[in-house]
Amino acid sequence: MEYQSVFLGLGLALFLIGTAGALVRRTAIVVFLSIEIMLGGVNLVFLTFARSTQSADGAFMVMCIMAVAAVEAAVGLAIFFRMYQKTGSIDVERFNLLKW
Amino acid sequence: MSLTGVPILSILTFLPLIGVLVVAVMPGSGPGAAKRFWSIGLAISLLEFLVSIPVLIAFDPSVAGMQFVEHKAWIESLGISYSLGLDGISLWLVLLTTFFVPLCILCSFTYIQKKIREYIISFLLIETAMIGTFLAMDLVLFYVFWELMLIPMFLLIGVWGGERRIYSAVKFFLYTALGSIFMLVAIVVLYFHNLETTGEASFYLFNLLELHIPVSMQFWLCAAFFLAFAIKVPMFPLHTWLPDAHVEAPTAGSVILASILLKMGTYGFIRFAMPLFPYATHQYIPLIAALGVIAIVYAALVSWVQPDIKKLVAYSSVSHMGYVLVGLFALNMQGVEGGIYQMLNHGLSTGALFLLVGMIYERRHTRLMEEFGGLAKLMPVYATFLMIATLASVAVPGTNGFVGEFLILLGAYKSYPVVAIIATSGALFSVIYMLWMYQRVMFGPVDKDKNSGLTDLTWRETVTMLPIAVLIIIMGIFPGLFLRQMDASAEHFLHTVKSRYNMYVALEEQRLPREGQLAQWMDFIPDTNDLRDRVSPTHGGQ
Amino acid sequence: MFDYIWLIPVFPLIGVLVNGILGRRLEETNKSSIHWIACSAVGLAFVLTVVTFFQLLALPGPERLVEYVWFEWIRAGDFSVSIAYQIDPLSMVMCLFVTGVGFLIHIYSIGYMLHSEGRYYRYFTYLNLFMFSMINLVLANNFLLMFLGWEGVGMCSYLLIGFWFSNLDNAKAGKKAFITNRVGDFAFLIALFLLMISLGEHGVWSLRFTQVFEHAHLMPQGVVTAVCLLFFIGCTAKSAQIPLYVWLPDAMAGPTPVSALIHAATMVTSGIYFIARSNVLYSMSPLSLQVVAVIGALTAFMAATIALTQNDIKRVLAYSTVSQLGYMFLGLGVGAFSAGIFHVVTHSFFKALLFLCAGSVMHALANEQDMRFMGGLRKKIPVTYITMLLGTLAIAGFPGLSGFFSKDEILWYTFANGHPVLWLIGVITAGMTAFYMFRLIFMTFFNECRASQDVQKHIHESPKSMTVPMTVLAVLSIIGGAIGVPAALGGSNRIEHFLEPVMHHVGGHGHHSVSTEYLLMIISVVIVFIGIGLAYTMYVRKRELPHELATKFQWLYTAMLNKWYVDEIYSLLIVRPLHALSVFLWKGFDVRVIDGAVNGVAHAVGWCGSRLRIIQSGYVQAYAISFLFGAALLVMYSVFALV
Amino acid sequence: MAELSILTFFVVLSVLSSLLVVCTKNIVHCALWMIVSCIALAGLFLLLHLQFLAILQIIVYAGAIMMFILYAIMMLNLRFSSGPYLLWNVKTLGLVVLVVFMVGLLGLAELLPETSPISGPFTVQALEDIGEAGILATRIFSDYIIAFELVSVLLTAGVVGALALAKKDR
Repeated sequence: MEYQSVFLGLGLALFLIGTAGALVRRTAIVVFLSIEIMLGGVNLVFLTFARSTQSADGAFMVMCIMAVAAVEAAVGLAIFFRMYQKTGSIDVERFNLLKW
Repeated sequence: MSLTGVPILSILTFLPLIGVLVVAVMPGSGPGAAKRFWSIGLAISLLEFLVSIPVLIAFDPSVAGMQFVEHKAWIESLGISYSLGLDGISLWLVLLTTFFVPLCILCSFTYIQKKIREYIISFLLIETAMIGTFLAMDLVLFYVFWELMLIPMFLLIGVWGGERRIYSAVKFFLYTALGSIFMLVAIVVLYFHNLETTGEASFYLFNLLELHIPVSMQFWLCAAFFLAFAIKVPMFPLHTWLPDAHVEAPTAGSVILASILLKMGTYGFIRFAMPLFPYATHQYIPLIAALGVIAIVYAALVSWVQPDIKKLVAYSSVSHMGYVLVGLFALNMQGVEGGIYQMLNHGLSTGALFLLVGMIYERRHTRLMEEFGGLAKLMPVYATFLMIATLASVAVPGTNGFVGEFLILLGAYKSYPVVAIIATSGALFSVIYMLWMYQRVMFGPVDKDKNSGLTDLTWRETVTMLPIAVLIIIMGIFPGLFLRQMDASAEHFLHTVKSRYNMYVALEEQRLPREGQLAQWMDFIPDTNDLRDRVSPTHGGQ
Repeated sequence: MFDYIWLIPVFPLIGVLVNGILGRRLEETNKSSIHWIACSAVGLAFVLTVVTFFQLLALPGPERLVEYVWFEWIRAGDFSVSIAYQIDPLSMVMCLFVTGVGFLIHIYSIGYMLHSEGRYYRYFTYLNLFMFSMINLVLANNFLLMFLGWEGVGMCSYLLIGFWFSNLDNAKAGKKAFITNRVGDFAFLIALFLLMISLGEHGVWSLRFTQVFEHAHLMPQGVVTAVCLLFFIGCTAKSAQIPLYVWLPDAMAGPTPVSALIHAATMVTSGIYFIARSNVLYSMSPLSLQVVAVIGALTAFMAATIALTQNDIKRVLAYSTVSQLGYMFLGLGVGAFSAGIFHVVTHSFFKALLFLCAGSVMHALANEQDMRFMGGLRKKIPVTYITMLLGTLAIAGFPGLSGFFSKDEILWYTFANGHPVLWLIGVITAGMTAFYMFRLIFMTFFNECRASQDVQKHIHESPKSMTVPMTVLAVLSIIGGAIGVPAALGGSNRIEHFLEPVMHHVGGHGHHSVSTEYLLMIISVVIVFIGIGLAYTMYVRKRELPHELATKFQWLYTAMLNKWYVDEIYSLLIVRPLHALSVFLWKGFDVRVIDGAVNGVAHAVGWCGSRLRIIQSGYVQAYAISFLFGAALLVMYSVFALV
Repeated sequence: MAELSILTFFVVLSVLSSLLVVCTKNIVHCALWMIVSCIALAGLFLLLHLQFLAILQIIVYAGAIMMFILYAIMMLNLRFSSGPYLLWNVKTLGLVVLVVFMVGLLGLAELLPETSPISGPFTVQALEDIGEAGILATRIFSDYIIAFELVSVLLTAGVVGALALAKKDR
């Protein structure tokens, strides 16, 4: 398939950008958005391969990922909500209850 | 009396477990609840004891092998079987267990005030585990019971213990678990070796006994087993969990620990380690005998200077168990029978001592000798029982202790005279510390005000002590009643070890024709020669 | 014919059981039944022994050996030992006087202990238990059963010394006795095992006396010597010889009848009995006999020196016991086994008598034991005085009394078998014995009474139950020598002939003429009289003399008074270092090294954890980074794996 | 040529908007840029001839999820993300590791052997004839039925969970 490497490279770039955001940003919602970007990159790679290998699996996987992303958004936002209620902030660096 | 068709050993093992269920679902509140728990617990343990009596009657002393055998597949795909068996060696240990548990429950009536239901459950659970350990003939089953035993004991120390109970309980647990882990690894290695050579998956002891284990492998496997058992015995220098555990454990816990649990170590040596690895056992004899004899003298000396009675008794346990090791590893009839006999003696005399210490602890809430003095005047019955236990502990002829120690020393003299001479001095040191203790506690004027109000034993306590005292004397004068039951099995044990050892010696001589001698210690550190073992004959038996 | 002999030990055992179990109740309801039970138990044993004795006498000499196997005791593998008894002249002689004297002392105890503090039933239980053990000791047909008795008497001695345990000193004395005995038993056990193993090599797996002695010649000389010497160490503990005699003087803390029975008449002589019993072994090893003789003579001498200065009436007697036991060992050591046994018998009569009299004196003086607070009792307690004087004469070797014959026999054999130096020591000791014994008599019964007024008012003669046994023993002390009058004095030395089948003879005394024997006898008698005279001078006529001597030889006197500081030396050399070692082993090694290592492992793990837990910062992103790090590692790994 | 320019446009848009999502301080702007990024991605899906999924991308992502997030931002009244980073040095390390990871992935991609195309239902012919929605539909209700049902269960669970979490305490 033509331009396959462009698509793959873009997927990788999106994944990288998303990861960097998820690692760096402190606001939970932005971290969440960054993760969505990562998922987007992955989706793109899946679809590219689905096309090039003529397999429907990739497409189905993307659908699943979308569904999971939706669930994630719902649950995640609910969690942020609770966090905000409890602490007045959704700064991920404030939440270190897992610390020894 | 015939017990054919009755799975008596399973009944014996799991009857307390049924008791656990009964106790667990009993209503636990209301005014008479504590009393109800105690009586049910006592009833179950007594029932267990009654069940064990037919075993003794039906036991055929002329049979060397296992009796009442139950052998069923358990986890077939892995070759794990549910196999129980009883022979002359385990017979008395099982009876000792069923004999002591009711006494332990009886002696706790007033001592234990909290969580009575859980206490009884722990006790019945540990009884199942102990009996199971003595009866299991499958390595995995044995291991399961062996580990199962740890948990209730851990709870007994950790929940109902003294001030430093957590430290002691954890120490006990970690020490023992450390050894067991090595044993588990060794069991698995043994299993795979068996699988490799015979193509059969089995953990059954008697299948594994047929196995030929290369000498270098044997060395390490034996070390792993020995470590597990040596910690349990406990053998010098792995004994330091014992004083702590004993001091902190509640009376009945100490009794169980000293009387039964320590025997598991020596029992493990007889049942598993020595027959499975005869060649390595022979290589280890100098080490074990030396450590055993060091334990005898060392622990005796240390217990002499203890201020705490319970600690003194605990260290004396170490000393006595040293005798057992010295006896077993003499590998002759006198040593082995003496060792087994000494296991029973130690159970009785040390158990009695712990019970007695617990009785004054209950009255005075201290165990320091300096807090006592002149108790013989206030508590004559107590003094009598303590004297009997003391005499048994110092092996005065006419008590059971003498028979055991004499046979052990006799066996030891036949095998390693120097060790035996040093071991004999244990008889001297034991007098020093035991009489020292007795004098400080029982004799002299009653000079502490707190002691002046002490009362003598109640009927319940007398009932607890009386059977032990009677047994001490009976075992001292009529040891034949007990020894005859184990003759055939002990002989069989010796025969197994010796014949298999000779087989290995023959193979080793083939293997090392140049030197024309047996492999030495250095030879056991695996190297490239290891490969030679792997091609050596893989048949078992002759 | 002898099928009933198991009853001899069983009678006292029944006494033990009845009194031990029911005694507490009996003491409240019917106190006198306790001593009836105890005394009749021993009395029956005595009667039975007499019957057995006469049955044995009826047998011709060579057949006087009967073994009776009661039941099997311990068996393991090819080793087996039974509870079995042996009737032969030696065991019969021992058993006769053990039960006889024991019976008398049981009766004496009634009067002595009835109103004493301490549990009455416990006393008689222990005493019966002692009789049981002692009978087992002398009647046993094998070493192990003998050892049961041997340890049993030691245990009873422990219990009885500490009978008045409210005083801690008594309890300590009992403990000391037991521990010292165990030191001996340690050697004894080693000897026993050595004997068994070395005989076992020749296929003789037995501890029966007859078997062992029959096959003793199979053992190499060195082993026999080792066995004998080790056994002898055991005997020195039991029979209070150098170096293990220290417990006996302290053992006087027990009730006086106990001192009489256990620490004078019976138990302490079991060492002599044992060597006499094993004379076959000892005869095979001249070296060990030599050691026995030398130790015996030294002990006799040293104990006598200590006895010279002691002020406690029972201690004087105790040291005199040690000294007399030394004589017996001397006798054994020079090969005169029957002479040793003869002295055991006569000694048991007069020494028991002396102790009983001492007890009677104490009874009269409200338990006063210090002779400096006695005196002038001659008139006040005449029976005690007369009997005690007779006993003293007997022990001093006054011609014609029992002690004279037995002691002289030993001294004669010592000289005759070629030990003139030992003989000399023996004779000097005899003189000292006469001196200190009469010192005792003079300090106690002569001069003015030095007791306090309160005590003086209550001085009274002892009850019948005490005086009768004393009288009987006094008579026996006088005529007891008759069983061993030597041929030189026109006797037939019956005991020696009676014991002949058991005894193995060493050396001979053929080359000495009868006149030498007379001469030696006269010498010793003269020395004895010198001793008595000296005592009379120093303690009746010129009573300032002892004090002058004491100041003049200050160091000697102090050393003797303090028993040559042996206890202190032992404490310094053995007890304290051992204690220090134990404390070190406990605190320094057990707690610090072993437990330190164990806890050290735990701490090391804990420390690692405390360092590693920094990684667990709790920040989600930090976890994400470490996750990424792991993923990166995996990827790198696969890259390099593919390259 | 037109295709290439469209492709370039979407690629640039996608990268740019993603970068802005990650970098912008204003959270509302972040969310808005995210919508742009989603739309750009949908455009790329279209270029792959996957219309159904492109639509789905816009509806689910740009429509549902992003609206949801915007509502959340509004409800929480968030504006700017908060001050300097606590973990900046750890995060720098994280970025370095990330780069290494990516380089490694690229290397891995280079090293992996060429996979020959598998012939499956997603042929160009089929896409033109039935359309990928049709293909997926038949697959979902045959091969992937269990997975599909599981996803629906997951969705339900997510809804219930979100409700439970967001509910006020008593």
